[in-house]
Amino acid sequence: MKAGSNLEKVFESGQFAVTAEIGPPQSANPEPLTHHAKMLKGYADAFNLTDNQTAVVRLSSIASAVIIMREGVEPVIQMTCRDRNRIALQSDLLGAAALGVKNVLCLTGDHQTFGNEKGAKNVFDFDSIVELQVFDQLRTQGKQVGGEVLKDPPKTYLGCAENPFATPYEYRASRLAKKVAAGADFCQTQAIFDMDMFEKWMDEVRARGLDKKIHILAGVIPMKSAGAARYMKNKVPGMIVPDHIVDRMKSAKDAKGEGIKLCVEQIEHLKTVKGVHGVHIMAVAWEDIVPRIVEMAGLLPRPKFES
Amino acid sequence: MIVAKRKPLNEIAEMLAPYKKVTVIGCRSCVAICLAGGEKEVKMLVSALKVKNKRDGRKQHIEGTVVERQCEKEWVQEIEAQILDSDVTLSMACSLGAQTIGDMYPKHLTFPGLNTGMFGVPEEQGVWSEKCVGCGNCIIHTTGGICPIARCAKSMLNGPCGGSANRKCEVNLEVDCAWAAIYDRLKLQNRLDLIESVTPAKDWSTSHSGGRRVFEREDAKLTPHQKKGKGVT
Amino acid sequence: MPDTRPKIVGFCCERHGMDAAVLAARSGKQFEASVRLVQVPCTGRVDGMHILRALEDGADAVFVLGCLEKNCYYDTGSIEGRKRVGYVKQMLSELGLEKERVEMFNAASSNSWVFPEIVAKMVEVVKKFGPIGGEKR
Amino acid sequence: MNAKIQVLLCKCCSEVPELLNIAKLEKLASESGNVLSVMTLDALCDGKELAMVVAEARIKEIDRAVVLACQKKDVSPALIKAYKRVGVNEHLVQIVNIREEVVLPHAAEQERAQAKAQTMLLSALARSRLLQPLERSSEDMKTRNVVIVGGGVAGQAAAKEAAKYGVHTIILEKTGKSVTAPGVVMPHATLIGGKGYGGNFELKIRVGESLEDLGAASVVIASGGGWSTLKGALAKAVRGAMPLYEFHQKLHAEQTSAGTVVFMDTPDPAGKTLKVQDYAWDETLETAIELKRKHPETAVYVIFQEMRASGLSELAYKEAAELGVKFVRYDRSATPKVDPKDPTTLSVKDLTQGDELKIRLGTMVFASIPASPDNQIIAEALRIPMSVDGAIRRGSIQRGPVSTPKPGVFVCGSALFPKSREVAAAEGQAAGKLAGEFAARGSIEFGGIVAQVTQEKCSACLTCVRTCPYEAPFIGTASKAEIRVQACQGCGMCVGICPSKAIELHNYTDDQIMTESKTLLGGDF
Repeated sequence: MKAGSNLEKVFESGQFAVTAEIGPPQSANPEPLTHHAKMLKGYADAFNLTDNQTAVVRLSSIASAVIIMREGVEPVIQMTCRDRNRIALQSDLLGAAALGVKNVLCLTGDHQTFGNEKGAKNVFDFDSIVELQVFDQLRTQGKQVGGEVLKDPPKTYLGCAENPFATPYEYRASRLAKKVAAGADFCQTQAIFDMDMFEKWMDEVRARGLDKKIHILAGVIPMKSAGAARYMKNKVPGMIVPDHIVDRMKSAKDAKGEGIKLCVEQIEHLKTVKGVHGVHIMAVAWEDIVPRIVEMAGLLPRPKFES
Repeated sequence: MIVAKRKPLNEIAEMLAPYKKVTVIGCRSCVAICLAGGEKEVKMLVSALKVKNKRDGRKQHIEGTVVERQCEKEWVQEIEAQILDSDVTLSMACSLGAQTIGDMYPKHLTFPGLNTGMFGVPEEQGVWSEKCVGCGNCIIHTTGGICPIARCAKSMLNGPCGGSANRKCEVNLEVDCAWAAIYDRLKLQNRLDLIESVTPAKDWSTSHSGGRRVFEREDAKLTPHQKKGKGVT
Repeated sequence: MPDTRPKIVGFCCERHGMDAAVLAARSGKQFEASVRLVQVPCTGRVDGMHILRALEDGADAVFVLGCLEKNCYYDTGSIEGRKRVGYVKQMLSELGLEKERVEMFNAASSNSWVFPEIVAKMVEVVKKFGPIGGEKR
Repeated sequence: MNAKIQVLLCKCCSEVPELLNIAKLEKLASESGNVLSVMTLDALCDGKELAMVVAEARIKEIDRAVVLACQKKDVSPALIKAYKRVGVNEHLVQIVNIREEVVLPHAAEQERAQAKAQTMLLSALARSRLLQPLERSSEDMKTRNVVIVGGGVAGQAAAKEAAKYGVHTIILEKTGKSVTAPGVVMPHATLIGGKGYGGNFELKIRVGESLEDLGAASVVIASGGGWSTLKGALAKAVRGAMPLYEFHQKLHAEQTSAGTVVFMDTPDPAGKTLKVQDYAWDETLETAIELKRKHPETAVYVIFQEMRASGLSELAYKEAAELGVKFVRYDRSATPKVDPKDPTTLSVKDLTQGDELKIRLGTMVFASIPASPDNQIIAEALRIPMSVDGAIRRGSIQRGPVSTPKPGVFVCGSALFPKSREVAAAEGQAAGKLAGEFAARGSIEFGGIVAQVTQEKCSACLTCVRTCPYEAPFIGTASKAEIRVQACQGCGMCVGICPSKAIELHNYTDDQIMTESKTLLGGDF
């Protein structure tokens, strides 16, 4: 065990993992986090706390993690390279570990032009792969990137994200391979709507034997409306939503219901894809729906381990 | 102007080692003026590499040439044959020149011979110092004509930090504190009132932080009708 | 077996540099016949390229000989010469070549022993390092 | 162009054939390309064979020559003159010093000497083929003015000497003091700017309140030292402290006050503002002697860290000691001090005797002369270099001891470093002579081996402009470098440093230099 987190235990026990996302609020009020933690407890193995997602200022992911941990829920904190240099990133990793956070997801981060602080000066001292490499060295050897060796290294389970749908597609499996080499233990994919394309990517991942080296969590997004489908198809870079899905959402009488149904179908399918070790449910601003989807997808009860 | 510095020769030699035919291309603009990649440097580099090859018993054909401005296609085109006739081009221009050649001849290998450093001022013969970082939003009319973004190690906007001692920068005691210089200048100009006003957060979206920048001037651009060759029909 | 001998090129300024060589000869000094002199008006005329090219063309060592720095006919010429030689030394070091193969010297035209010493020093350098890219001679 | 080369082999009074095989050299020469004539001579320097040489040159329509002989200085003037008569350009006559480079130093190694001589011949031929004929031109001087900056001892001596050459001397004296000298003396006049080159300077001067232009063929800097800038802790602490110059004047005018006189090296003994050689020891000793002779009852001390009494001044040191002048040597670690509460007592630890002296001060005189602050302005006006301590810097001794690096600008007296009036006057005379001679020529010659810019290659980087000691390169109206040939001395510094390789030196081009070295390396060693 690298960190002994619940998520790590699920993966190591060979069971199909479930993670979900909780977006920290745009306020100093911890209430929404507590509310979601209470509501989602027992429906997923760990919960992702986004790090100022889309460069919108939100309650910090480490603080959010601590808040949900009080409710007995395991966090995965996201750490982007956009706002912190190597000093801050390493420091925050130590801080998070000290607070009991065991899962860290390394991300480069969305550019600030997408958010609400467009005038910000970005950092990008690292990219996600360097971040993984540095964190891996820090946890295994206790060695900082600058060379200094720390007494008590953090025990952290390291994750990464990968998008099979971003161009150039040929680069995508290589990116995952690099992340594996850099020390990632698990990987969350971008939301999958185009199953054929995802499977093609997985073919390549398997051909390279990467599925044996990293636990892949397939990303899914339940959609509330046809508008959401269209938005993701047209506006979100690096996301592919096939026409048949947009059409299906459009022609549905109960769009929400259809969205849930679609999501469950997708999870059912993903369970059959060799090398997929779990799903990651990104119910953006619709966290309440997660229990229902998990239940409908037959993923309950979630495994429990002696601590 | 753009200030660059030659890469250590061992690094260059190593880069070029696998190739049989090398063309070294200098530039007569900024890098010539900052003594990094003009004709003289090209010739010396070619000769030095040949001496090294002689020592190592390596057979490698190296020749050098210079263009007026390597960052512009028209000038590079003049030596197209020479570029394409070689296995690799070592650009002795700033990275702009190297990338121009690379973009023009994507199959061809173009390697950098220089490390492009900064926008610098030739202070005196052999000394260049950074005075601008190209933030895209100049404020020096409020700072006595001295840029704190480039000349302060912390790019501070509201005066000197607490590490300033003897009017020198804490990061490098050889370097003058930018804000000490700004203070002196404002005092000289009778504009010390400016040091009292709080400069708010800078908008970095005009800098590289806002993404790669492309400047365009519609009135200067050639219309498709004006372009030679591939215009409209 | 002429190729077993050191090959040394000296760029000498036509003021004190050449004069020092001439005076040495006129004073009856003998020195290695391996040295070949190229006259330049001033060592400030010497370009690093000349030195490197001489090494390329077969010289095992190259020296530049100018006026004393405080007494250079062209005022600052031998200072310039020294800087050029220094830059070539740096280039050679960067390439892992022996920087000792290239040297700057200054002489007064009234000094008869300095030139033979320079030649002897350069011969020693070649003896130590051998030819560039060959067996030690 | 097809070179037609004549090769002359001088036996140097048969020194050469003792070692070298002349026949082999002759053969090698005659078998080389472009060589139309090969002649072996007994002794080129005695001139007897010149007629024969040029006769042959005329017949063969020779345009250039390679001469294997001895040092250029010894053979070239007569030879070049002779060749000139048959139309061979002086810059195409190449002298190869076979005697001092081969025959004399390699006397014991016949075989290697022969190989070296042959290689040198081939190399000279290779270079010869690349040489270009060069012409020299001349320009009339617009004026015969010799402008002398400073009307002190040195300046007056300079004017007097220069006037002997029939030139027009003009002394710029910054004060209103009376100056005895031939020519024009302009009181309250200072040099503030200028341009041009030796022979045709255009100076800017300030006379009283007005600015004027003044042409000059040559300039003498005789601006003196910086007596007036005497500063330092001791000078401030002691009332009545004065520079040597002032004391000297007082002594002459019988205005010295009674009491002990202390001559000290510097008012700033712990400082680094002045160098030892800047102390006017000669004049200090002379003044102390004069004082002691006039007022034997006066106690006189000379306090110093290091005394450099040069040459015969050593005798003055002896004489002063005999007259009762006390010499006290101190160390920088224990500098003489004046108690602020009692500024009339100077404490000093005598390094030689080891005891602490307390001297009751009457007058304190400082022997140091800081460089004059005027030097800065003068040096900038004439665009000449200064030494690090602020004095005017002399050029190479080969150009003469009173020459600056700039042709036509001479310097004398304390503008160089502090010195006695006698030495200053002698220097003034020397500078005046050179400046007078220079201006009397009436025209300047230039051209020949000078730099030339290939403007298409020039990046206008200013490197040449900054590097040239003579201000020959400038950025012209085309925004490219140009060479002011009148100022170019042909050193090639700009050529060697130009990052764009846009400058070449006539007949020392890269190609010519590298062809020479390559050919030299191609032969047997």
